[in-house]
Order: sequence, then structure tokens, then C-alpha cells
Amino acid sequence: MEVIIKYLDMGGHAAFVWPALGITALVVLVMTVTSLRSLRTSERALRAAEKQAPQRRARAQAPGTDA
Amino acid sequence: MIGLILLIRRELKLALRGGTDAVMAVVFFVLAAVLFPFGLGADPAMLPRIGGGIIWVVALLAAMLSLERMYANDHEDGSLDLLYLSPVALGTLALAKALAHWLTTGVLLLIAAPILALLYNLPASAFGALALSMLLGTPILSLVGGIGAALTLGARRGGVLLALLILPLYVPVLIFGAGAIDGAVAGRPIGPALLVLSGFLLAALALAPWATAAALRQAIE
Amino acid sequence: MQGLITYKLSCIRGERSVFSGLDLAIKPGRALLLSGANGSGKSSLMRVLAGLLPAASGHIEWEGEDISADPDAHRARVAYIGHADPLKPSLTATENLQFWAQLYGLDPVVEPALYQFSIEHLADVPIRYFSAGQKRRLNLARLAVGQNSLAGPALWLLDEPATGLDPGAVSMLANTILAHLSNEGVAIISTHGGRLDQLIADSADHLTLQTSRSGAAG
Amino acid sequence: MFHRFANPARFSRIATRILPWSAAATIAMFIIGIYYALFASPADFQQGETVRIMYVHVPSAWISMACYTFIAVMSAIALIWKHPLADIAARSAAPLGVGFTLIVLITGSLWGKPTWGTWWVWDARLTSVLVLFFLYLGHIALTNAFDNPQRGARAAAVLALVGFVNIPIIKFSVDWWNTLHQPASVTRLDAPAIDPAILTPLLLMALAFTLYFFTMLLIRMRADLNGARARALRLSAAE
Repeated sequence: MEVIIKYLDMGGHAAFVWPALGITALVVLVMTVTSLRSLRTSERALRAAEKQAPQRRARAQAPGTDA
Repeated sequence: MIGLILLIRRELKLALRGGTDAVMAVVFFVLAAVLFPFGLGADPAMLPRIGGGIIWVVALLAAMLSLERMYANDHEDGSLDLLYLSPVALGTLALAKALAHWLTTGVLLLIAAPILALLYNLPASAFGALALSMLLGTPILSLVGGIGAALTLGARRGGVLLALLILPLYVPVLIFGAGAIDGAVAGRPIGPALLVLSGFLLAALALAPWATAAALRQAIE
Repeated sequence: MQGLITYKLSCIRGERSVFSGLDLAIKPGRALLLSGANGSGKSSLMRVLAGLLPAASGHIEWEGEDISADPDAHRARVAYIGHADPLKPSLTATENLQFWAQLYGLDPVVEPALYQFSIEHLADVPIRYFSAGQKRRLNLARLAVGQNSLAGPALWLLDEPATGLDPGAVSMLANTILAHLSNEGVAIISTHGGRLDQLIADSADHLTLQTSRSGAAG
Repeated sequence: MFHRFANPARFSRIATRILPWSAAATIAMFIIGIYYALFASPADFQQGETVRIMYVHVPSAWISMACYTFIAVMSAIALIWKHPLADIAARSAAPLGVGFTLIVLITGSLWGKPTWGTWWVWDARLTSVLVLFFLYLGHIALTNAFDNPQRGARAAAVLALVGFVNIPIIKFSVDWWNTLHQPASVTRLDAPAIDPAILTPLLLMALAFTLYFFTMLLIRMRADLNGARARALRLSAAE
């Protein structure tokens, strides 16, 4: 127990070390979540669009590829 | 060269007849600088110390006021298409626009700056540094600002966006412009700062029209 | 004499294909009247032909030579009338025309051009007092400025030039175009039908652009 | 080399195949890196335990600068060769750059308080990073400021290159300004040789952050490509 408390105290700098690491984790988490969410929404949009136009150009590519 | 002169003449004519833009920029310049002592207190010993920096910060903001319209009118009324189709290169157009902007804004700021120097109690020895740093620095504001004006053509919220893009790029001019004045106030040599500013000016003259032309090219498409 | 030819020209605006695989051939002395619904790509085609917009694929030839070989020469031969009138409100009619003439290296004597569109009485009036139709006339008068010199543009690209014109002005425009064609010039004119088409019908071919069916450009 | 990935559809396929591996590698590296950074390394004899902030601060600083370089290179490719993937890569990397720069600024501040006794020093490095942060924000704002996404991408590409030329100038100006205003009161960590006990976790965390950046970049690029494809399909269906 002693050891853990001493470790968590970070030599008296707990108030700086843990927030720094926490904020880093938070920013990384936000980046991960927004990236994954944009991937999900884009996949959903793509599936919806493919359902709307199944007969024509189902394998249409992103624009500009033949330029 | 003929194209350059032609374009500058047109810009000046338009500025002279059309607008109060330039006058507004100078009024803003003086007014904004006058606000600072109200906020910071008017200690006559402190004013000369902060004067150079404040004059330069306000000059950046004043020069930015008229940047937004630099290409916007020509973009909206189709003039930009014709300017692009003309035998004059886009880089020349960019240079002409920047020079005209400087003549209608930077020069007026340069003329108004001594008034602010008096209000800020700057020592007589600093007037030369003020004038020289403005002379070398304000054209950079117009040249670099032209890039931003061309980039934000047709953008939503163009004005705020322009400030966000351009102000970080103005940091070096601010540092050395204000540095020259501070140096003069503190009795240090001002040569190095002015030399660096001249270097920036040359670099901006060489590169900014090129970057502006690239940005205009995208705006025309 | 080959005039203007395009091969398999296509254009993408934003992420949308506006036209593709377009083959055109216009001989000197002929006009092409371009019609089509809104969004069929008339304006985009004009801008591609003027060199304002890059083509996504295909190429354009003038007198048998690819225009991308010398873009400056191509720009020099183009006279372009877009939707907006590139005129400055604070300048007079003469000053506006003179500026463009000088910038394009044309003869800066502009009175005849003003006469041609019956706005000579407005020569010294600033544009801000002009009506929309008068502004249009002045913009079209740009075409007349370079018309009679050899250096004048040979390829006219007129994007709905008759918009806002009264019947009299349409005749003036038609006469100006016909004079250009009789000088072995080429004109491409987008239109929604009307008097202008009839007036130049003898020297003109017709093309209707179909709204592009393929939205993806893959 | 670009031609292998030139086709967005092929890129999407390759990205799909790589993603599980790079995600797994990222997680593994984070576990190892965090273990070393928090438990398996000693406190610095000068800075004490606050040195642990460095293990996230310094790698983030590296990534934030590398990311801007990446955007500048992609912008050049987009402008010169008009490559659609380069636009997408630049656009996808910018928000990650903002995130990492934010980490640098905040952890730097939290490291500065116990080390220098103040939250913020107008130190040359800090000021340059702050300017970098604004350049990222401007880049993103410009990308999204136009109705035509392509126009936004191209304008942002020009801005990225202008900014890239300017970063050394800004850095140098700030250095000069700093020596003028601020006596060098800050002793930095730039000791000639870094203790391997500190270097190991530092490099491990740097590797973890790099892998993370790479994984997120792939995810964002795929999302962007999907979106473009969906828009194209919808346009063709609407007509």
C-alpha cells in the first residue's frame, strides 16, 4: 500500500504528472473516437448510396481517379 | 512591366475614387493604438517601452482590414477571369495588387505612425527606427496578406478566416519591426533588425507573388 | 483551315462530371450555338475552352495544334464573355473599356465600339449609374474593340451574351458576331434560344448538351 | 512508388488489409511503452518524477512536426501532380496534427510549472509550437471553408506550403526575439548524452505514437474516400 501511494505521489509532483498523462490519454481517445466514428458514418453513407444506385456503376470509384 | 504599371494605376484609381477603405484603415490604426493606454495606464515611463510593440501590432491589424477586398471585387464581377486571360502573368497581377495595397495602406500607416510615436512618448532617437521599420515591414504585410486574400476567395466567413491564416505568418515581421523600435528606445543598435526585415522583404517579393498566383489559379477554377 | 476541334473532352466540377467524351469541330467563319438545360455544362465548357478550367481528359486543338502546347498563345486568341460584367462602378465607360484594351495590347481607341452598341452618349458616365442592360452592352462592346485589328482575338466564347439585352441590342450583338465570322473568326455562343439564334442562324451550327448521366467520374 | 497506391480503390483495399495489423501493433507498443515509461524507468536525478511527462511530451512534439512536414509534402504532390490521394492524406492528417500539438502544449505547460515554476514561458520552442498550432487550425478552417471540397483542398495545400517555408523563419525570429527579451533562465534537458534508462521508454513511446498516427491516418483516409465515393454515387443516382 505504502509503495503504491508513494508511487502515485510521483515525488510530490502528482498534481502535474497525472493530469499531463490524463490529458494526453483524453486527446488520444478523442482522436480515436472521432476517427472511428467518421469511418463508421462514411461506411453507412456509402452503403446507403450503393443501395440507392445498385443498377448503375455499383463499382464506381472515387472521383478523379482517371485523370 | 507595362502590365504591372497599368494594373497599379488601375488599382490606385479605383482606391482613389471608390473607397474610404484606406482612410478607415488609418483611422483604425490611430484609434486602436489610443485604446491601449486606457487599458494599461499612462505611466510616461512605461509608454515608450511598450510603444513600439503596440504600434506594430495595431499596424498588422490595420493592414489586414482592407486585405479581404483585395481580390474579392475582381473575383465577384468576373474581372479575375479576364485578368487571367490577359497577357499579364498572374504573378505580375499579384505583385501589382500587393504594391497598390501597400501604397494605399502601408504608406498611410507610415505617415500616421509619427503621431502615435508622439502619443506614446517615444524618444526622438526612435523616430528613425520607427519610420525605417515601417517602411521595410509594411510591404511584407501587403505581400504576404495577398496570399491569404487569394486563398480565401469565395470562402465562407472569409474575413475571420483570413485573420486566422495570416496573423501567424506575420509574427516575424512583428518581432523585428517592434524589435528595431525597442532597440532604438533602449539605445541598442537597430541595424541587425532592419537588415533582417530587408531580407524578409526581398524573400517576400520573390516568393509571395508566386504563391499568390498559385492560390489565384485555384480560385479561378 | 481547321478552326477549333475538341477530342473526347470531359470536365469534372467539384466531384461531379459535367460532360464527358465531347467531340466538337467548328470551322473558321462559323458559330456554334450551344443549348442545354441548366447544369448541362455550357458554362463549364466555355471555361474549359477558354483555358480557365482544366479539362479532366481529352484535348483541344486550334488550327491543328494542341492548345496546351502554348497556353499563352491560346489565351491571346480568346475573347470571353462570362455571366458577370467585369466593369468597375467608379470608372467611366471609356476608362473601363480602355483598361481592358490596354491590358490585352489592343488599340485603346474605344469610341467606335461604344457607337456599335449605341452607348456613346454614356462614354464619360461612371458605370454605377448604368442599368443592367447598359452594363451588358458595355461588356459586349469589349468584343468590338479588338475586332478590326489583326491582333484581335479569333475565338469568341460568349456565355449567354444576350441576357438582359433589348431587341435593338441583340441586333447590334448579332451584327458584331457576324462581322467577326466574316473575318474568319470562330464563335461559340451558349443560348436558351431567342432572337440572337435566328439572326445568326445562317452562319451557325447547333449543339444541345445533354445533362450528364454519369455522376461518378470513375 | 505512388503508382502502386495511385488508385483510391486499391488504396482502400490495401488500407483495409494493413489496418488490423497496425492497430494491433499500436496497442502492443502502447502497453510496452507505458510500462517502461511509468514503471520500469527510474526518476530523473534532476527533474525527479516529472520526467515521466517527457515520455508523452517529446514524442508528441516529434509527431506534431513530422505531421506538418507530411502535410507539406502531400500538398506539394497534390499541387504538382494533382494526385487525389495526396489531398486526402493532407486533409486527414491535419486534425491529428492539432491533437498532437495540443498534447505538446498542455503537457509542456504541466511540465513547466514544477520545473521552471511557471505554466508558460515565452520560450522560443513553446512560442514556435503555439504558432504551429495556429497554422494547423488555419489549414483545417481553410479546407472546410468552401462549398467545393476540391477548392478547399487545393487552397489548403498552398497554405501548407507557405506555412512550411515560414516555420523556419518563425522559429528563427522567435529565437532572436527570445534572446532579446528573455535571459536564458531555463536549463533544458539537452544534456550531451541522455541516460539510456530514459532513452528506452522515450523511444518506445515515440514508436507507439508513430504507429498510432499511422493507424489513425489510414482510418481517416478510408473514411474520406468512402465519403467521396458515396457522394459520387448519390450524384449519379440523383440524375
